[in-house]
Amino acid sequence: ACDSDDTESPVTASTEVEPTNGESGRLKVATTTSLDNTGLWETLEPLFEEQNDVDLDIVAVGTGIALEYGRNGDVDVITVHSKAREIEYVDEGYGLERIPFAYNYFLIVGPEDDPAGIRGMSPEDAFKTLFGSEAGTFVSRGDDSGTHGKEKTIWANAGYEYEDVQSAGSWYLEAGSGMGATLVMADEKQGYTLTDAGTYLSYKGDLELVPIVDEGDTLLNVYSIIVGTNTEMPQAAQKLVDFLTSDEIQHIMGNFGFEEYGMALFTPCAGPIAPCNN
Amino acid sequence: MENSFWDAFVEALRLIRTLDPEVMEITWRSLQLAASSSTIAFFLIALPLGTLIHFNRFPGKRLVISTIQTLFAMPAVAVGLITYTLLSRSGPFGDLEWYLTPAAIVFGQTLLITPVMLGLVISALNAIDKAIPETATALGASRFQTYIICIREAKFGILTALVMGFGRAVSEVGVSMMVGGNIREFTRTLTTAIALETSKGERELALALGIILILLAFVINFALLSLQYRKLPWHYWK
Amino acid sequence: MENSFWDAFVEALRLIRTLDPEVMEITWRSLQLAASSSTIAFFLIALPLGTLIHFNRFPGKRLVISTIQTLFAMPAVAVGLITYTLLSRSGPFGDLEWYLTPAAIVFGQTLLITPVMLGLVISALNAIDKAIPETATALGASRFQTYIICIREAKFGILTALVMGFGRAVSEVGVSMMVGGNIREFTRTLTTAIALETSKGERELALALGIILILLAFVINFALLSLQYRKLPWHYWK
Amino acid sequence: MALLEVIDLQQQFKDSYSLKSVNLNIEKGDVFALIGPTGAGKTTILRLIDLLDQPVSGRILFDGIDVTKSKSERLKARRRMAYVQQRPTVFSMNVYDNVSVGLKWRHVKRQSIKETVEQALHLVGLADHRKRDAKTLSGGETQRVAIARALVTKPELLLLDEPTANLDPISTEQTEEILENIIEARQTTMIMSTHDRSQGQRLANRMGVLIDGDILQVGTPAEIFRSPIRKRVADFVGVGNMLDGVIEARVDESLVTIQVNGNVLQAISDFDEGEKVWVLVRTEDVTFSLHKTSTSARNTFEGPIKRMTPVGTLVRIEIDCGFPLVGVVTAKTVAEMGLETGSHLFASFKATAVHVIHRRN
Amino acid sequence: MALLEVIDLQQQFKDSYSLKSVNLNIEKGDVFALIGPTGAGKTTILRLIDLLDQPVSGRILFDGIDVTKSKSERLKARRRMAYVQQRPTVFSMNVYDNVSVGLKWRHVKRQSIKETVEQALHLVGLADHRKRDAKTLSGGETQRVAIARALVTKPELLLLDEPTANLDPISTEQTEEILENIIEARQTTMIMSTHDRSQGQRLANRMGVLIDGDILQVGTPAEIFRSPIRKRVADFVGVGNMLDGVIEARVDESLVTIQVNGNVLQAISDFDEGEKVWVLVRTEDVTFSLHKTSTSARNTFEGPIKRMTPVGTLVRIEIDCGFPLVGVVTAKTVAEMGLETGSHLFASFKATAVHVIHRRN
Ligand SMILES: Nc1ncnc2c1ncn2[C@@H]1O[C@H](COP(=O)(O)OP(=O)(O)OP(=O)(O)O)[C@@H](O)[C@H]1O
Ligand SMILES: Nc1ncnc2c1ncn2[C@@H]1O[C@H](COP(=O)(O)OP(=O)(O)OP(=O)(O)O)[C@@H](O)[C@H]1O
Ligand SMILES: [Mg+2]
Ligand SMILES: [Mg+2]
Repeated sequence: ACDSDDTESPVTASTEVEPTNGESGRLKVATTTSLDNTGLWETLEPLFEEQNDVDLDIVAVGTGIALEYGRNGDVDVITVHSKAREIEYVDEGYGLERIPFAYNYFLIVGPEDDPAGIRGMSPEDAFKTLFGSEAGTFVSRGDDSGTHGKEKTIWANAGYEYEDVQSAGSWYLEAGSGMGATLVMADEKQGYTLTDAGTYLSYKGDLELVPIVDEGDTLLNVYSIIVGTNTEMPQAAQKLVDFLTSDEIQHIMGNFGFEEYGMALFTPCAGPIAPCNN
Repeated sequence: MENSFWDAFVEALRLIRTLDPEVMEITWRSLQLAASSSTIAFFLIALPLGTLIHFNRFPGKRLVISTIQTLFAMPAVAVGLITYTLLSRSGPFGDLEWYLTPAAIVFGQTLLITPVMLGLVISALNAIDKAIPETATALGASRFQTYIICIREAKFGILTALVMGFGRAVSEVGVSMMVGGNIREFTRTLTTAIALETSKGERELALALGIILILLAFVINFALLSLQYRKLPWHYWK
Repeated sequence: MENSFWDAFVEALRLIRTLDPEVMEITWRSLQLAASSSTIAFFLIALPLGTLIHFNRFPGKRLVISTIQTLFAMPAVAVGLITYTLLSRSGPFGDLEWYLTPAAIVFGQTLLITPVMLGLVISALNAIDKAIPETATALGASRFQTYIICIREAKFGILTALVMGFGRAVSEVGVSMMVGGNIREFTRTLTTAIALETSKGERELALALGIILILLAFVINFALLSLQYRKLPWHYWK
Repeated sequence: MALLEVIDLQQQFKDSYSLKSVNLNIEKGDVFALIGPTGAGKTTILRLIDLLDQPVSGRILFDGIDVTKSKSERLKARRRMAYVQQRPTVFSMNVYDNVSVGLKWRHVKRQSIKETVEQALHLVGLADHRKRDAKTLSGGETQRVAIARALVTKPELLLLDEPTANLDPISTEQTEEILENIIEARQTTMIMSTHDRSQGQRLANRMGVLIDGDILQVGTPAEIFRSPIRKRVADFVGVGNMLDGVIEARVDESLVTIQVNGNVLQAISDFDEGEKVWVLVRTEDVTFSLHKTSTSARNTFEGPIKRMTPVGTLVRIEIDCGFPLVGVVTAKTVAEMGLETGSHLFASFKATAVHVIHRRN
Repeated sequence: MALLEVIDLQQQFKDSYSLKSVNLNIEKGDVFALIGPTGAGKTTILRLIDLLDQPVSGRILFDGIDVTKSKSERLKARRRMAYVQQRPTVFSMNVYDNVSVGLKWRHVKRQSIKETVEQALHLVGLADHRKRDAKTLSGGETQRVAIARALVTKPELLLLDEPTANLDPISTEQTEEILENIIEARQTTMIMSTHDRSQGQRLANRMGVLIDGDILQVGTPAEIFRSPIRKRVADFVGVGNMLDGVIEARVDESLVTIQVNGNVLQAISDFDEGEKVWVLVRTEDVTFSLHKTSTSARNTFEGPIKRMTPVGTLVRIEIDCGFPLVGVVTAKTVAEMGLETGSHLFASFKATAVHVIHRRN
């Protein structure tokens, strides 16, 4: 689908001689919302634009759309957090390479008094308890996002068919909304939800929810960048990859959030560092 | 790529033909909610209030009309925010426990479409011959009776107000999403479902739901319009 | 909680007072985009096409009008989807490279508001005295000249169509978000910014932007309405 | 007590057009005709009486109650009146519904409405158009709908603004007959504006001449037509001859001689010598003959025919006898006497046929 | 060649109202008056001629070109005509703009528009209202705007639908004068519908009587009024006396005697003995006297006055002489002869004053 017009493919043309600044235009990046809502891109964008003569266009969408945009060639680069789908994307030939650059952990948040009593459990046990006791409402993103995908993985690990969970009862609510809205809803319902740390922190001020479960391998959340195979600006795209994985930026990423939330939102992990690579 | 539309259309027909229970349920809910809010907004607010505003002189009338027309530009998200602020647990109407229920959607949609309907009702009444209310008055109609006959004469425009309001209510997503929460089997409407499927990247399904929405609107409008055409000026018939 | 409104209002005033450059830029862009799409939709499509539809008899006229009114219910997300399908790089108009640019927003908004404007233009023309076009014709007006004078006579309704269309364009979020992408300094509009701030949990800021949007609409409408009131029937003046 | 008393009524429009102080007293059973030129304010007065507009100042007492003040009084009063507008508007319903709507508004019973309306439709000859969309009626038919819907409410005061302006002579006659019957049968009080001077004469027992927002004269039709007290009234009612004169001398108690353009007329008047006056002679009081005959008429003049104009079945003849003098004869007479422009004629009229008004009026 | 030729024109409305086959020939310079009762179809014809409606069938040739077919021909033709509608509608602009808009549409130069319009406004006496919002004008003023805006376009064919229906007699006179001047100065061809029979007479050289969608008679005013060829025309133009008679015998070549209700009349006619006829006698042809006088009139009858009705300055007198016979006299005559209901009178009219039409017409 992507190489039908080989002969005049700008990819081959530009990789040979032209310098980056010959690729005048806008480098379009589709990013998952959780990266953008924290304000990370807002910090990085001017830095990149300063270093390179290119307009960086950040489009914040769900992981699903980001991948679709990539497939259709509407964006040059995607930054997402759904390993399985990323690999599939690269395998299908839409992306050059999946390059992880940061990670953090998902959290199960819930009311302070923890009515279901899941504090300190592993994510799988916590979900089992919720399912069995039906003591606490669980609000699911229900939108096939990366976070939702993670939630499904945990349910699977805990030994449930997702369909059974969906029809398990009124304690399981499918919000079909973004992370922020889902958090607000969980707060309103005095229930639990699975959230990425960044969004939770930025909403924390308005919420009564507190982190209940924040440890466990399954909660790992890796963000990676993939350059599309049919981008018209391969050099600029490569620059962005280099930029994100550069020491300077990795450093900035590692400190991002201290000022506002008192803790780092991301752990940089460019290069062959665990846990990004498992 | 053009196939997308065709695929979406086929999918829409499939969903309708198989009477997909989830889609039917969502469609029915959308209809109920939009019908409720447009009924409330039209009959309880826009029609009576618009009539009163049009037929009465009072200081600041111009400003009132301009304000109404300005509120045409009220974004659904903003109405959602306002509704949220009012209805959320900690808000002034929090004890109604409407937030994240269909009631909240009706409330928000009503808020959203009232200015539209009001503005169009006033515009419709403004367009009728000034001699009509006078003739009615001269024939001994009370104020109320005069209003009724003027509304009758302005039928096309008044019905346009209703159709437009219903259309806006059934098609808005900001309010339903924000204050209804798009909860499956409870507050999910066609538009929030479309938004959801879109964000999932399920474009065909989203478009198919959009087509169902349009078909729904078409059925409703045809019912309303059949009223309207019954007495439409002759040249529409020819 | 009621403080939310107050806080938002204070914040809005602060943003305006300090001429916050980002907010100013976004506001200016919103205005430009909505103005472009409503100008295109109104002057190039709705006004001429609506006039032609109203004044001409053709088979299926009723159906056309019903369809237009049905499209009032076209959700912005659906229009966004359609626009996406058309403009995406792999779509039929992909070579225009409009997708994720302001041009795409104008395109989508135009698509969204055209039915609204068309419907209201037809409704406005339908409301004028049937004797008006006849008198014009009898006085030797050509078809086109007759149309012009009828539009003049239907001014209030026609301007309502414009105001309503602009309002809808400036307040919609589905299209701008989907086909503009809410790109900072490029395609971010007031409504996508509101949606973004809302999703970030910055409710006050979101509401403040909403207030700025309404103020913007108010200024625009006042400009348009001053046209309208210049020749409003006398009883509005008294 | 008068059914309607209009006191000092004034109306003013944006660009300062106005109804000057108008006073009127309409007794129960009166049929009052308001005549006056275009733009005089006839419609303005009727609208004020029907309480459709608010006057700038002045009061309207209907049956003794000041109705300019309270809204509920106004509706009550309005329901006892009916107003046939100059340019009647019909609602977008069929003819039957148009005529019945006033009764529905008065909460009259269905059956009774049906009877009344059918009767009215027959009366005005629209029974066959019962189901027609009223908007498609012809000019005259529309006017009849307006009359029918006014009549069905059995008003105590019927206001008619040029009720037959759009009707052909036969319909006019029919309408007048309907009105006459109603006047007789129901003693309905009426105020009609009309520019058909003879219609006023035929139907009204009193008339008012409204010119430029002023009621200049009120009286019986005969008074208005034979003895206008102002030049402007005379102009409007059209006496035919209005001459510029000066009282020359008093002949006896009642008789004076008047100097007109070098000629001397005799007239009944009590003005003093030297007063400047308008001398009015109605055309029909002038008699023509081909030869000088001895008549009792004190004024006889002679001259050639300057102009002949047919007016209906009559011919208007103007001779030049030192001043222009106009009279009418039947077309038959013209033929019999073989009259044509230039024919020399003798014209005579009695001293009592001369009406003299002061020049300052 | 006729300026306007209407061939076999038919119009039908939804509920089967119609204009039956209408044929008309209007020559350049003709002033044609269309008279007929309410709902006869006068407006319908004028609208068709002005090409505002499409006829069901039939053709309209304007200046030799069939204009019912092509749209561009229709506009061209329409711009050479002007149509003053029965209920003129004004645009929501001021009076000046209302009058000038037709010229603007014809792309006339600004300066020239200004002159023409100002002149027209003066002509119709609306110069002072120049800046007024036309919607606030009185009925008569609105009509004058309509006339002015028709005149400024200097039409070759002027269509007037009841042009003076809303005007007072003085304005009517002024308007007629304006029209007369235009007829003289510009030789404008005119078609006017009017129910003012005398207006038709005054202005028109030809007349058509339209009844129930049929043109029953076309002719000079004199022909129409004195010699209607159908009963329905006679009814409409109002001859005054229409008697039910049978030809009794032929007296000589032209003279017959007619039996009417037991009385015998003499008349000029070529109908045969025994034929059933309508006997028409115009009111103004009947002469009354208190005593039997010897006149040349062949018909003399006597009887008491049954009814007296004032009509303008005349009085309509009906006597019962075996059949009702109506005549008119001046109010002065009534006074001089001391007439009142019941007075015994002799009435006479000439055999030539009797118009006879066949009962089947
Ligand atoms: N709303 C208005 N604004 C300004 N002037 C007005 C308004 N209504 C009436 N007039 C003026 O007041 C005067 C009286 O108007 P009115 O309609 O009473 O006249 P009328 O005697 O009924 O005349 P006609 O015989 O032509 O109907 C006219 O000069 C008219 O133009
Ligand atoms: N659109 C219509 N639909 C049905 N009937 C109509 C329509 N227009 C006119 N008619 C009927 O056709 C007949 C002729 O109407 P028209 O207006 O020509 O009469 P007119 O001679 O001008 O009468 P008037 O003197 O009252 O104005 C009337 O009976 C009228 O009701
Ligand atoms: Mg008037
Ligand atoms: Mg007519």
